Amino acid sequence: MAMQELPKKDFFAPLKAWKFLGKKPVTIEVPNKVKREASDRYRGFHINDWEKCIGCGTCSKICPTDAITMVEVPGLVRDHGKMPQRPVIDYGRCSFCALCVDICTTGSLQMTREYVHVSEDAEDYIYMPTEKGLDAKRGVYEHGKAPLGWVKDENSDILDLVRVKMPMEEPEVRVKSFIEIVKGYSKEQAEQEAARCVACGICTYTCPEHMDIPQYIESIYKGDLEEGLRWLYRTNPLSMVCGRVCTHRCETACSVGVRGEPVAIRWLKRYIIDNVPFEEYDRILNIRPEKKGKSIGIVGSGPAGLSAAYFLATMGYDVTIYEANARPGGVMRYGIPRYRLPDEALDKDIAFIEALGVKILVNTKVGQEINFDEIAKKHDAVFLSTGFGLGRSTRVPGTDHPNVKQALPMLKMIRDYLRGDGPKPPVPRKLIVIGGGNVAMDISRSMARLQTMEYGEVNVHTLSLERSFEEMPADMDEIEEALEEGVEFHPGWGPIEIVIENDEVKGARFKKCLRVFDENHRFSPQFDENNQIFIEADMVIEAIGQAPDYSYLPQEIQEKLEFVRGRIKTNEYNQTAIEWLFAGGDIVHGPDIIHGVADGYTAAKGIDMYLSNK
Amino acid sequence: MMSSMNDVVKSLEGFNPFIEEIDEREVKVTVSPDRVIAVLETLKANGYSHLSLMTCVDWIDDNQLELVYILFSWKDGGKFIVSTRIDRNNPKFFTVKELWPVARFYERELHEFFGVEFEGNDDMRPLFLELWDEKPPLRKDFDPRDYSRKKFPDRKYEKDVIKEAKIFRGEING
Amino acid sequence: MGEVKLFFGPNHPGMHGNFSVHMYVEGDIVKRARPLPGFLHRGFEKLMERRYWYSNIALIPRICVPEPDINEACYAMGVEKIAKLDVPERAQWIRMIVLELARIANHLMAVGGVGGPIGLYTASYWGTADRDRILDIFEALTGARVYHMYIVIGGVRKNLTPKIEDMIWKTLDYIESRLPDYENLIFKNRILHSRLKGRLLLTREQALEMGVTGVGLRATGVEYDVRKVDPYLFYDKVDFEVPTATDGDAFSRVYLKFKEISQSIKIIRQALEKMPQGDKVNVAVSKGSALRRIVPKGMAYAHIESARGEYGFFVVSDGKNKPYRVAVRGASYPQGLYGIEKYLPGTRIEDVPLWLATMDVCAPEIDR
Amino acid sequence: MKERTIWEQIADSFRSRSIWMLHYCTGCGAMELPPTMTSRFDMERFGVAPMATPRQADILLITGYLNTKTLRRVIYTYEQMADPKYVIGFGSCTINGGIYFDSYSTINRLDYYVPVDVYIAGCMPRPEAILEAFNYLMEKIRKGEADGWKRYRENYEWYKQNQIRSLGEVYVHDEFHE
Repeated sequence: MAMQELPKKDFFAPLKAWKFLGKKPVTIEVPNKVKREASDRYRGFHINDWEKCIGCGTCSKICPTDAITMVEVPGLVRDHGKMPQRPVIDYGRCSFCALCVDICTTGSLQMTREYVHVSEDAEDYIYMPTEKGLDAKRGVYEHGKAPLGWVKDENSDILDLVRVKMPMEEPEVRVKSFIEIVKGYSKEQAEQEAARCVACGICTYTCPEHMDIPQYIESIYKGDLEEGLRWLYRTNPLSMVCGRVCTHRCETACSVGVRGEPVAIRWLKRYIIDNVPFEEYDRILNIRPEKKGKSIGIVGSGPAGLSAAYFLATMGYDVTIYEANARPGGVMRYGIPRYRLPDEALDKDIAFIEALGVKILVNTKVGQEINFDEIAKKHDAVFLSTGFGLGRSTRVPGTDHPNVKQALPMLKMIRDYLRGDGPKPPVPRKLIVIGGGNVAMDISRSMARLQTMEYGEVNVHTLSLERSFEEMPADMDEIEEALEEGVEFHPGWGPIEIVIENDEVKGARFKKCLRVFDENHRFSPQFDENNQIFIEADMVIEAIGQAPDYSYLPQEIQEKLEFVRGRIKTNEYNQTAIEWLFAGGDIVHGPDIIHGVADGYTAAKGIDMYLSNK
Repeated sequence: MMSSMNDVVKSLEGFNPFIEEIDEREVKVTVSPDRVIAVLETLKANGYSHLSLMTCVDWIDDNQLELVYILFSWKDGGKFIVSTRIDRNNPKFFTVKELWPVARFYERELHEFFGVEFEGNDDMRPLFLELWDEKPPLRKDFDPRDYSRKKFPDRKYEKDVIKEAKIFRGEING
Repeated sequence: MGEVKLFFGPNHPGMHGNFSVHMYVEGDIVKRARPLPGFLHRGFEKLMERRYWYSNIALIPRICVPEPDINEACYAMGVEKIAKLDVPERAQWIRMIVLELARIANHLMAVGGVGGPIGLYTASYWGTADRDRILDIFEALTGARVYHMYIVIGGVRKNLTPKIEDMIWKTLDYIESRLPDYENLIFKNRILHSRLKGRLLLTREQALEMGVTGVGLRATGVEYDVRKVDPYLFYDKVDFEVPTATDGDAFSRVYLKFKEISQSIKIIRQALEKMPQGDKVNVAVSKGSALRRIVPKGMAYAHIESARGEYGFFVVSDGKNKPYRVAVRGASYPQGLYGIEKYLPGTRIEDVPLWLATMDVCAPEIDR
Repeated sequence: MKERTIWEQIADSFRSRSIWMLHYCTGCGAMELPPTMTSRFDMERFGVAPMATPRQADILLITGYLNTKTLRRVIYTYEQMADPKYVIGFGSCTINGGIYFDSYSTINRLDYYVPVDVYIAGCMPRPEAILEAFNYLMEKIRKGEADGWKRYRENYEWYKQNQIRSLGEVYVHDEFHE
């Protein structure tokens, strides 16, 4: 390149500048109030939609400047999936990077195009963003009119909204047997899924048992499963079971789930349990309680009973569980199908509880093998967790036929058969299941498996009053998996009668259901009598709900207890009206395992308090 | 690895290096401390004459400091990351200021931030910090937040932000 | 006449940034000079170890204030190299556009900046005003005028919309139309010639020995540009020249910067044409939210040609969600420290700010 | 606050119309000063112009973070400036440490060491915000409320003690120190 040489001295050269003299000057006066509008994406001051904000605090975690603190606002309620905290931003720290906006789980935090804020008082620089923006004070724009600047889009989003896919058996394979469907995460998958968690802790509040969910997920993320196990056993001795079949209310509250798929909390819990060898439990958890010399009797070895037994044992009580069936576990052993919860999983959890010194007396039905009074005499306190063992019937004509069955006994029969304890259950070629809950799904899918094993094809019709899958109380995954396995659903039909010819079930007739609940959300179905269908079947199974059985309780105790719609009324520590008698599980709260575990936990605390004060 | 870099790597074989390929034009060479100068000289003679960066990594768990020299060749665009590990408790190394005069300043910087002594470089005055009164700040066991708290107080806000926010939202009158 | 001790800077109008040179002078001649950096030392390398891989994007642009994008790009490229991440092609082109726009902005500022110490204020006014047009593009594209925080690990934060593309085309046309005016009013100006021509000479050997890169090196006649020698992004897919000069003096360094502006315009235009359309402009380095994204174990050095020369990030990961170590090679480290000590003695006092201006000594990137 | 005499009011009114800022780029916020000074935003229309020496300057701009090394020079500079003098703090860093809140070399709050008359929010503040701050400061000077320099004089012991706490000693280093 030729270097620029100094031009020859030219008298007129400086006059070149004069050409700008003719140009029109561009001078814009600085407006007084609203400054020049910033660009569409400008990262100005924050606004926060308080209605949308759930107080998860993810913004404060990502903040590279530690500018955001979460402050509890009196008057905001702590609710399912919501915390009463709202972010406070320190403009003495903020670097306007908008990472808080990009990671906001709900999208409530956004930035405006506002950028002028001048004051002599440093106190003016701390600010809790609301819908109005910082200008609400200066009154520059009309209230709430500060135009939006930087908002999140799918490129700038730094939250991970997509779940790590759980490896599952293919429908064609799994329907042929009762092998477990969910294979469980590998180490890599679990760590990836754990990385999606933002550790907000909203789930902890929602979990009936208040498990330390963010903590054990973080343990997985760090690869320290022993620590994770300790977190699990702090609140839940049935982690193996819960890791498989919990109703995971936590996942419905998960803040990542507001815009995307929630973190797979249940599968992560299962991952810890699956990957810590059972032999190590004793060393890791290291439970060495001091014996208190008092004994507790527990009736029923379901989730609530086992949980109470575990916590009482860790406190140093002698615990005896009375179980009517041949094996402990209650609904976990006899209700939930084997493809969801294999026996081995349950055995592990129970074995650990037994290892703490809990005695489980099986085949001991209270009221038959042993009297309730005897138990009451033997122990310092008694905990009832007998669950809902009786099935409810639709009571339409024909339900008294032997081939019209209840779901729970059928499930029990199937499980007994599968582990070789009992005879083979009758397998119909065509089956109708009435009900739309999880039990209906369980029995439909169990029977579908038996049908495939027996006849090579599935013919199960599941009818429910609820008119859509969303309305049905069953979990969506359950419904989807059942569909994949060939179960036919007919939502929105109510039974009229079971058609019986020659003393044999031929099928059932149904009428269209118009609504299930009335305006007050009370159960009050309405039907269109003219719109009817008939479905052929050799067998009908009713799965519309369960009921408790209190026949084992002596009359005088039953009289003293208070019942609310079939459930025993207790105080906050699960203590009944009789001070030495505690109750929990389905007979108090329902409707799932985690509530049972929670009841066991609170009852154990209650019993401890009662006995310490006595 | 590019063929031209491959040739250079072959010429280093005598130094018993551990070679890692980071990408096509970037190779990490790990050698023992006593061979570093020779390796650097060989690389410089082979065209890798531009010292891009000289730095240090504190591997506190191994109780070692890793010295890193990044050499770049203007001829083929290849980069050599020459690395060696020295004892963290007694970090001593040799200067390379004869090879690259600018290294004097890098060495001063590393002395200041990691506490590494470079034999042969007598100019070890602090470069960036003034009146530093703590352990070398870039070592892993130094916590800058603690230091900052101790020496530079934060502001403690006293304003009732909740009240202000509620006034903004129109929930209460201010 | 005896020697006089003279502190030049940090508080001095001729000083570029917060930097200081302590010297002994005899008359007007500098006898000994020592740089005194550290006025802008913030401990970036330490602070980066304390923040997540992603939230570091708020920190890194601040290492070099006049041209922040190179930091973001370097850091992102270093991490991507360790993680072996495939960045969407469109994002790479957008990065190139951003980097070249930043180069134009920086060179305009530098051409203007040289006007300060020599008293040619037209250059300062013009350079700064035209640079603002580029800042307007940045504001529309990235959401901020100076600290863009736009190039992230795995791509860029937001897509380039047709509206902004249009804005870039128009601004480039405008700046191109201004270049002849710059040539006439600044580079044919007698003040500039008499103050810069033949001053602060540097031979090729001296430049290479010192480790100077960028225009300081290219003014001595070699075509050493990282974009050509070690192409990153898609610089091997665009057609551009690297202007060089043989004089090695202050004037040619400034003039080369000015020449590079038109090359950058050329690159951006090609990039805008060659860029594929698409919506996806970034990928995550690993699964998970930004709080817990991890980078596999490893180390890598990524360098790019900044407006001032070779700028590099050495990134070390220990497989966690925060960097283990990040070291920065400031482009002006050699000329700002060693160069001052070695080559300023013998020059005149008024040449000291010229060394800082024409060799692009950028205090924040030396101090970090 | 003391009642100002009529002369003081007139003097303040004049002062507010020609404030000269010290040309010292202490931090990164200085990057937005050239646009503010030059033709696009043109601060001279408000009577604000750069000045090379502390003795003749009215306002000191602390453009962002200050590390300890700079703070020593800033204190020197501030004390060299003639009364009345004013300080403007740019951006987050001067208020509560900004992004460098955990840095081992930068201070966290400026008003602990020198009194501050106006803060500007932003990181970094745009030229429009800087102009707004100048206008705000002018208004304050006119009303006689910009009294940072008086506070510095009155609470000198407190400021000194804070300076010593963070800096060890206020001392300027000579690279040759022979």
